[in-house]
Amino acid sequence: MNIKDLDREEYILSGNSSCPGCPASIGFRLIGKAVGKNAIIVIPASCMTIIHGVYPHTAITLPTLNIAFATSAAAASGVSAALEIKGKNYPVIVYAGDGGTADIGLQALSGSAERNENIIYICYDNEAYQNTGIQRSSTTPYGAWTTTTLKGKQEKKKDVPKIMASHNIPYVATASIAYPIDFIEKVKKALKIKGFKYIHLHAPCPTGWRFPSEKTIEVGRLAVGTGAWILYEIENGVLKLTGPSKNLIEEGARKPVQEYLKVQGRFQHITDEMVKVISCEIEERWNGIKMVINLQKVNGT
Amino acid sequence: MNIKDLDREEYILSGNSSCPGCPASIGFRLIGKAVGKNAIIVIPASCMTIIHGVYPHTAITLPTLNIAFATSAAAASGVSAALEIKGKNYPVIVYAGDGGTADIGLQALSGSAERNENIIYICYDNEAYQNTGIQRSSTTPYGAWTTTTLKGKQEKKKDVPKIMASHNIPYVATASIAYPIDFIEKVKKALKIKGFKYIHLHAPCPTGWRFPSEKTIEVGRLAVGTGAWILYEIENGVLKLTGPSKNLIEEGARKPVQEYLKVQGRFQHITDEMVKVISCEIEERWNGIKMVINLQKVNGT
Amino acid sequence: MIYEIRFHGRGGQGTVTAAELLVKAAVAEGKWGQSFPFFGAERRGAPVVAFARISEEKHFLHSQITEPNIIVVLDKKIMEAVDVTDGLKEDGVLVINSSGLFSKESLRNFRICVVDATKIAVSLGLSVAGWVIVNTAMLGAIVKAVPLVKVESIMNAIRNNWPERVGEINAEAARRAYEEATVL
Amino acid sequence: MIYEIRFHGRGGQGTVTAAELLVKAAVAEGKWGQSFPFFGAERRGAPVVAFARISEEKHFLHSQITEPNIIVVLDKKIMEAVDVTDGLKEDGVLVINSSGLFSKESLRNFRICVVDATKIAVSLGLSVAGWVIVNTAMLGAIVKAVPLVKVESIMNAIRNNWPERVGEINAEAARRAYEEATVL
Amino acid sequence: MIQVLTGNHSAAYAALLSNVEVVSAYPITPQTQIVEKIAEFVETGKLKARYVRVESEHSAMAVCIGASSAGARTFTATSSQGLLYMSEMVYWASAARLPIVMPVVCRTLAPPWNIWNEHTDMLLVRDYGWIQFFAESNQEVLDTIVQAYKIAEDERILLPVMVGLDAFTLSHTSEPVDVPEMDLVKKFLPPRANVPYVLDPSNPFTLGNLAYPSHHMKLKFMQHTAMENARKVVLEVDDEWYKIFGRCYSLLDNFMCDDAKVIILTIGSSAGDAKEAAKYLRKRGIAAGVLRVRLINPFPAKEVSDILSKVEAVAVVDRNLSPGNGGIILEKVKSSLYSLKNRPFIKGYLAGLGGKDITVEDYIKIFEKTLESYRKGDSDMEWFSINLEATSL
Amino acid sequence: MIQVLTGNHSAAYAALLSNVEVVSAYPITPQTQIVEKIAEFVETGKLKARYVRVESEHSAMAVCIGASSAGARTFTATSSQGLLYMSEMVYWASAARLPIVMPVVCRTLAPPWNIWNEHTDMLLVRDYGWIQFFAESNQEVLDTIVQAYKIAEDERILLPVMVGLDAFTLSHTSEPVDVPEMDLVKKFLPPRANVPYVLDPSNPFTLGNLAYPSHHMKLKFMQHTAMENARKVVLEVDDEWYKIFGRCYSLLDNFMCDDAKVIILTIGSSAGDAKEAAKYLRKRGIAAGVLRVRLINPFPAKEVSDILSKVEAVAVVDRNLSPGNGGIILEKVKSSLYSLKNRPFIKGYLAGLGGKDITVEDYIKIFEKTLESYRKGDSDMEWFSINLEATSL
Amino acid sequence: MKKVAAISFPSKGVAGKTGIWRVRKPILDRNKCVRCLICWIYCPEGTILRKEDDSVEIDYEYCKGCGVCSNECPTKAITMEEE
Amino acid sequence: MKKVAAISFPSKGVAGKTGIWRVRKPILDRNKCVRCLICWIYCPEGTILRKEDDSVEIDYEYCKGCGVCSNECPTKAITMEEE
Ligand SMILES: Cc1ncc(C[n+]2csc(CCOP(=O)(O)OP(=O)(O)O)c2C)c(N)n1
Ligand SMILES: Cc1ncc(C[n+]2csc(CCOP(=O)(O)OP(=O)(O)O)c2C)c(N)n1
Ligand code: SF4
Ligand code: SF4
Ligand code: SF4
Ligand code: SF4
Repeated sequence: MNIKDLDREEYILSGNSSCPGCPASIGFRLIGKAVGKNAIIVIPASCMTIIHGVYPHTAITLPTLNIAFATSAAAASGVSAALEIKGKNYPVIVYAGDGGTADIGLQALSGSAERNENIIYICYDNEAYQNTGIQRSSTTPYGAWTTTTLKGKQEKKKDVPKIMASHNIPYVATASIAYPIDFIEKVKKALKIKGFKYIHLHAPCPTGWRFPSEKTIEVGRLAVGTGAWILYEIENGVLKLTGPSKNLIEEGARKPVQEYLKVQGRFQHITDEMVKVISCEIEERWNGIKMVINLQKVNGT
Repeated sequence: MNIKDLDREEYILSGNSSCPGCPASIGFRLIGKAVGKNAIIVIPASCMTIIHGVYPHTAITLPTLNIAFATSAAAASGVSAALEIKGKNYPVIVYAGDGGTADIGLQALSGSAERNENIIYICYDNEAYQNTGIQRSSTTPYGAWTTTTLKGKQEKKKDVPKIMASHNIPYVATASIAYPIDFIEKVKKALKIKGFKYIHLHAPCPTGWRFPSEKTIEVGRLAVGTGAWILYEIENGVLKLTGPSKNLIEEGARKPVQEYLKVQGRFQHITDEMVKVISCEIEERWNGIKMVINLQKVNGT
Repeated sequence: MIYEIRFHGRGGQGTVTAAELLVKAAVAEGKWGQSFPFFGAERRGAPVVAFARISEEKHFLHSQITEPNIIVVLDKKIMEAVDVTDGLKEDGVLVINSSGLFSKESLRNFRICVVDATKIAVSLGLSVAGWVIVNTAMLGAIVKAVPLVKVESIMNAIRNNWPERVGEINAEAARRAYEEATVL
Repeated sequence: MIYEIRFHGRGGQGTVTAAELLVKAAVAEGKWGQSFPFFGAERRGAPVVAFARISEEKHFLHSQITEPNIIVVLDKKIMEAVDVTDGLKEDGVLVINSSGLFSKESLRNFRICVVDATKIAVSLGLSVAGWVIVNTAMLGAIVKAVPLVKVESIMNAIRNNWPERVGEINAEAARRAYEEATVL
Repeated sequence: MIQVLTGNHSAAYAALLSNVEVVSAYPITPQTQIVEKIAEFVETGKLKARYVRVESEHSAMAVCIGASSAGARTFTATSSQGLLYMSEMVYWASAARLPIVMPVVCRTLAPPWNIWNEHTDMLLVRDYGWIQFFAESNQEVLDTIVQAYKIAEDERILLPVMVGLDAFTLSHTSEPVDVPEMDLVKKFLPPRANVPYVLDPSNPFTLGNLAYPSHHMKLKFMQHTAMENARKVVLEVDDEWYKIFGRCYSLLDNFMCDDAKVIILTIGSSAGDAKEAAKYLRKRGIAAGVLRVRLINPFPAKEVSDILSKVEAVAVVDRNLSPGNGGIILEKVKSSLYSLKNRPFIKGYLAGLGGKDITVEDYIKIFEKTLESYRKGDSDMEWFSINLEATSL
Repeated sequence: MIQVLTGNHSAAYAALLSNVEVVSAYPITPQTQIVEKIAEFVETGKLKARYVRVESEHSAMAVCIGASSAGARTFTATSSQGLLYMSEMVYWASAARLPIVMPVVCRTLAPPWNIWNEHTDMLLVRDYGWIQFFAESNQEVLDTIVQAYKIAEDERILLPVMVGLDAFTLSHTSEPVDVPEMDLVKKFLPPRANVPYVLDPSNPFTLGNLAYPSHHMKLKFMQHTAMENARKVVLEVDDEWYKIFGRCYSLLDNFMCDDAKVIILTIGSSAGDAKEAAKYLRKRGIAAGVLRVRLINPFPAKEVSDILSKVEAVAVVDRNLSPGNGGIILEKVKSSLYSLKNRPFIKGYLAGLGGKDITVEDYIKIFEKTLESYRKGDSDMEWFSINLEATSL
Repeated sequence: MKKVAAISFPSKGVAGKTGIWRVRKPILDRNKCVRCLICWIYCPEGTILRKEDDSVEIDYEYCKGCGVCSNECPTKAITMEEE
Repeated sequence: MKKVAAISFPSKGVAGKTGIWRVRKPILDRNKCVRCLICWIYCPEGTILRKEDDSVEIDYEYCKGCGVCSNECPTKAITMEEE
């Protein structure tokens, strides 16, 4: 797929309330380009709630249900159930933040996944509760400043895609707003699979991560390039690296994580020791991936 | 460890309200023998709520907090936080059913795990909501009859230990009431580790699974012997098979799953096809385990 | 008049079903009826209580039954643990599953109807997982002791509740108990 | 008398802080004060509004401010999008950050105080990430236009809000603006 | 056809008769049999519906909201803890104006755990914008649930409806219920029209995004007005039901109130026992009556006021508690009658909490006590049938 | 020391001054600054507490319940959706008799989303057995939270306490607050005693297992009695506070009511604007007064009744809605006054929903309208300051 | 400690003398018993009483007759008999 | 469809003319532009207008001036200038 092939239509209109350089907007634009107009969107409380504007107007051109913070996967299950019983065949797509996914929405998410509801759940991960002003979420990475972790978060980032993969759903993928084609291809693949699809979209947020608004994509690219964020998909249990991550299995291929950290104000205060912890964490995560990939090779999948 | 070494004291007194042959009681008795009297217990809505009796009496001799269905891990976090701030050093132990763990309690559980709260969470898995009369839970296995899945559950059993392992907590283990020493050793190990410990205890329930009350242990043994339930522990990320499961890596070593299924009324209706699905599921789960173990060997852990 | 009945059985014996079948029989005869369990955790083997109210006319009652007219004991063993006559009206009737003519000092004041429901059930092969199922037989005995409804209505209610042979055998149990029950 | 002030700025300019500092200065002088933002999502660059009330005596008001006595415009660009004079009292004052003597047809009716806060801020090196920080300078201009509090109180409030050099420079910005502001 | 059904099965049959399309519920004693029965209907193909077996009540209501927003007729049921656990979504359903129907099997809230009857759970959500009925019998449970869909989906209403039934005394009590013919019900209740909106790409819009104060207040006004309409629409629907099925219920169940001197006002199945008490007192020459409130929300303030204005003494029996304040229905009744010229004497009783039984004898005592207090002018609320000293703790 | 603080920071300082030991909260606009500030206190070592950063409000309250059961002084804070999401545990905390304190920053409930001020959230949980205060100023927020611990932990009470403050109009409004000295506060509020119980292996017992009806009802009675005690204990504690800090609040804030002919009764910060309106009317010769209810639960029925019995007309201004019924405070006031011989004329107003501002001019109109309606005898509730036709939807 | 909430204290027989629940009764043959304590560790009720010398006895007052002990006894020392 | 709830319809400029938010303004140098559409795909606002011929234009009415387009343009065809 090539940029030029992409849909010219916009599904989130300009002049909306996102911050300049907002990754959530980018993510949503890309979803639109992958899905087109025949889909139903479900959005829990999050930056998206604000972004699409104030009643009686909306920036989103797809039918959209705003719903309570904890419930997006459940509400989407309901929409999907209704469509099924009515014989309608539109994809139902959740677009939720990391808080609404990994924290307060996790239970509904896990339940829907276990029931293998026919929905696509996309989490845009800006690594904190940005809408309420940058509080720690469980996907905030170790060491990051937020307004509730002034000295940096003490715990590691919750690995939601891994948790979702442990649910044995047909499709799990990670993506980054810095790699639009990779992301769009994943959404398009998800559209073709019946059952529960989970895509975790890395979404560097200038406001919350404290970097200049023009660097949104750059920071996203650095996350992938340093291996701090890994692009992969798991289709029916088989893991595949995608995009640039394919070539980063060996540590040497990856940029030093400092390059990623230093552009972000939220990591300004961190010590060398903390950087070491972060590097180790990255190393470990890659080891896990490597393990799985090698084994798959052995097993011929 | 040997049976004879075990604590003679009882921490759940006889004449309580459990069904004859109840695995939840067995599990709790064993915890008592592992922990002794210096611990605080947290129990959400479940069979245990009923088992320990009606106010103003209780069958449990340890200090115990009954708490709402969805909250055991959170309430235990609270108890643990209070103990810490007061400088007290007792283990806090959750004893929850599978519904209170894998379904309505999952979010609080996941949150506590991510914060790495210093508690031991033990889920006794009787594979349905038994207390309300045998409704499907997410850990009900594929094919099993419950009052809400009359033709057998269509989805697979949610793999909670795997999900918890994906949380990168210091200790995750599975256990079975049929293997008391194995279970007690795991609880004792958990007592020595700081942070979040999760133990998933397989608990065949005569009332819900429809087998005669004397077969509780036998059914538990069959689950392990057929490989339908696997005993292992994951300490700091390293997986180890334990007890009889150590010798069941190869399919040939395992009994045919039918032996496990046929003693249970809840599987009475299942077809050969469904048996095949179940066998495959078991096979797959073992393959996963095998993969990890082999890799650990390669990596020398 | 409203007849109030209390059933004593043990978890797994179909005590609640017995109460419900009695009501179904009554309703089929155009009467009014109501049955309900005492709800706690019903454990296999543990004492269980259920209730029924039968009357000619519809009434509005929904409160508990504390002073029944009839008490039915499906399992004599219960009487070791529970005072089954508690609250029984002075002119009340006790219907007891017992082999041999049952009489106990403390029950002197009440009319007693005895039936060997266990024997009947066993002879009809009515047992499940070690339990002899006596609930349907007891229904026959009840209507022998007090003609709340016709035994045929009981039998029909039973037949409507279980398919084919199971229904038939249970109906037969009720019939036999109706015949064999002895009112002391 | 209760002075009601509305601040117009853009997200990232410290508009809300300006309102709060004005109140702190007033309170330090033993006056009563109150400040609050209009709360929506505050986006970088987007128009932002904040309010302050200053009075000699304590009062009980908590309602919004719709007819302010003073309007402060931190960024002239806002005026392209927002009618900043909306609700301004007839004898009200407009304090505008502008280079050159600012006058616009529609503002004719009001007293206008102009200060080149941007120039002052720039000259003092008050800028963060592409933004010139004019909020403290504007405070000096306000008290020039209307002597709500002494400029020294403003300067102290600023110093208490930021440590050391940052506080000093900002206080200096207020002082200079106080001097340079022109009431038309 | 007359069947002997529990209250729970009556509710399940009502869902079947209403041809609900999406059901989502979570088990809780004593509601469980409702969902079990519906699971059976769905699995045996009797009911063409998706049954979504959620992991919690919060999700159950969220599924209903999602499904209802996409046009399906939806059903759920819960009780006590479950009702509070979903309460955020309970409020949501009404403000989103979705015609969801939910029986609530009223049970005492924990702690301590208690599974028996109390009305506090349902009354705690009385201000959430749901139309609330409370049934006296299993027949009424069934009839009311089917009526509820017709009411909820009425263009003048578009609000969710809750139907309360007592734990065990109805939910687990078997009694004769006339189950209507499906064909007749279909005539009474056609499939849900596309109201109030249906999420569909053919007409894209966004539901529920941020609204500024004036708009929000206007929406609240409309919701309030729709709720007020309920008092009328409920009667119309009840009338229609009566014409087809020969049974009707109105807003209030007026049992010998018209010439009564003393009235017990209460809700739920226990009102029947109060009626028996009234019959007994009438025989002894005391003009007793019972006013059972069936539509508990919106509270039929005027209708209650009209009836009570004619009596001397009223006993309000509350099976619920607002700690520190007293009975919730009592508060509603008193405030409803505030502007009456001639107000009756009102005395409140807290009774039956935690599932304590209230017997006919108890009601007789309440009638008598009320008359006596009326004579003495002692209107203090009383805790009834609880021996506060004897019950050791 | 006089500081200029927002309502949120006042709440955070109160937690600091109270030396809370376990804090657990989840962010929500407009409460967020409370928890952010407390996080800062904890991370900088100013406050020796464990701050448990939970994944939801339901868990926040569960953590508080666990910690409080194990003897710690606990604190949380929430708003709107968060309050409903935790509501099962809100009820639990009171029935478990735990002295937890929670400020609630009152915000309009969704849908549609709305972050502005409305009191419905807090009033929806009024019957959950919490003592509820509602503050008019940031000073009162701070003072009341510290007082709240003293009240909650009193042996005669042992109940949790909620302190309401208005979204934005207090939470985000900076105003002068006299922050008391820590040493003085320590004298006023000693560390929590081992009440009502402490989970500990030295004395093993089980909390909250199933209880039969009689026991349950007795427990409810005790909870009710403790709530009733609050009316007295609140005054005692307030007195003690006054002796040390020179400020006091009582149950009601009586603003020129004693000789008033017409009174506005309301709650929250907006009462101040009503006071300004009353001052204005007094100047024009109209004997206006404002009665602000500070202790909203248990409702001070008698105290309100005593004051209102002496006036001619009362306007109750509700910034909340029970759809189909009207204002919740109105209902409480009317029912409180039911047995008065001479009842004042009462008219209810629904105002300020969804965060709509209520101005001094509005209150002046309300006073005037009320007097006019009184003359006409028109007591129908009114929707105020909403142009129902003009606001298009 | 103020008793204001539901605080329960440990006690045997919270469900009564549960021996009455039995349909079948475990009978121990002391001669066959090898004191392995398997019945003791598995008994859900704690009604296999372990003596000082690791011999066992059955507490019939509370034994519910589930049969687990009998089923698990490796020497078949416990048999279930109809009550 | 009855409008009883908050139903909103798609519209541009829900937050007004967001062009006013800009501090810096992206200026496109047509000569350097190679029509790779990278700016178009990354622009968070959709304010890089893609023409039929895949040339681009900037919609200043709504462009918030974030600078992403400029930062990502491989040929440096877009530069940010102070407003
Ligand atoms: C039950 C509940 N609790 C809290 C909130 C407040 N809230 C709204 S959005 C939000 C943060 C969302 O964070 P995330 O999901 O990460 O999305 P983001 O804002 O970062 O886009 C919070 C805490 C709420 N709306 N509902
Ligand atoms: C919020 C809430 N929903 C539902 C219930 C009802 N409930 C109590 S126990 C239970 C089932 C428990 O199942 P599980 O956790 O598997 O434990 P088990 O009963 O099998 O031991 C349910 C549904 C409840 N107490 N609270
Ligand atoms: S805070 Fe971050 S994610 Fe939220 S609108 Fe702003 S840039 Fe986008
Ligand atoms: S249902 Fe199963 S787990 Fe529950 S008490 Fe009975 S045997 Fe034990
Ligand atoms: S029969 Fe069951 S309860 Fe009785 S002693 Fe044996 S194992 Fe224990
Ligand atoms: S500056 Fe930002 S908003 Fe403007 S066109 Fe470039 S990418 Fe789009």
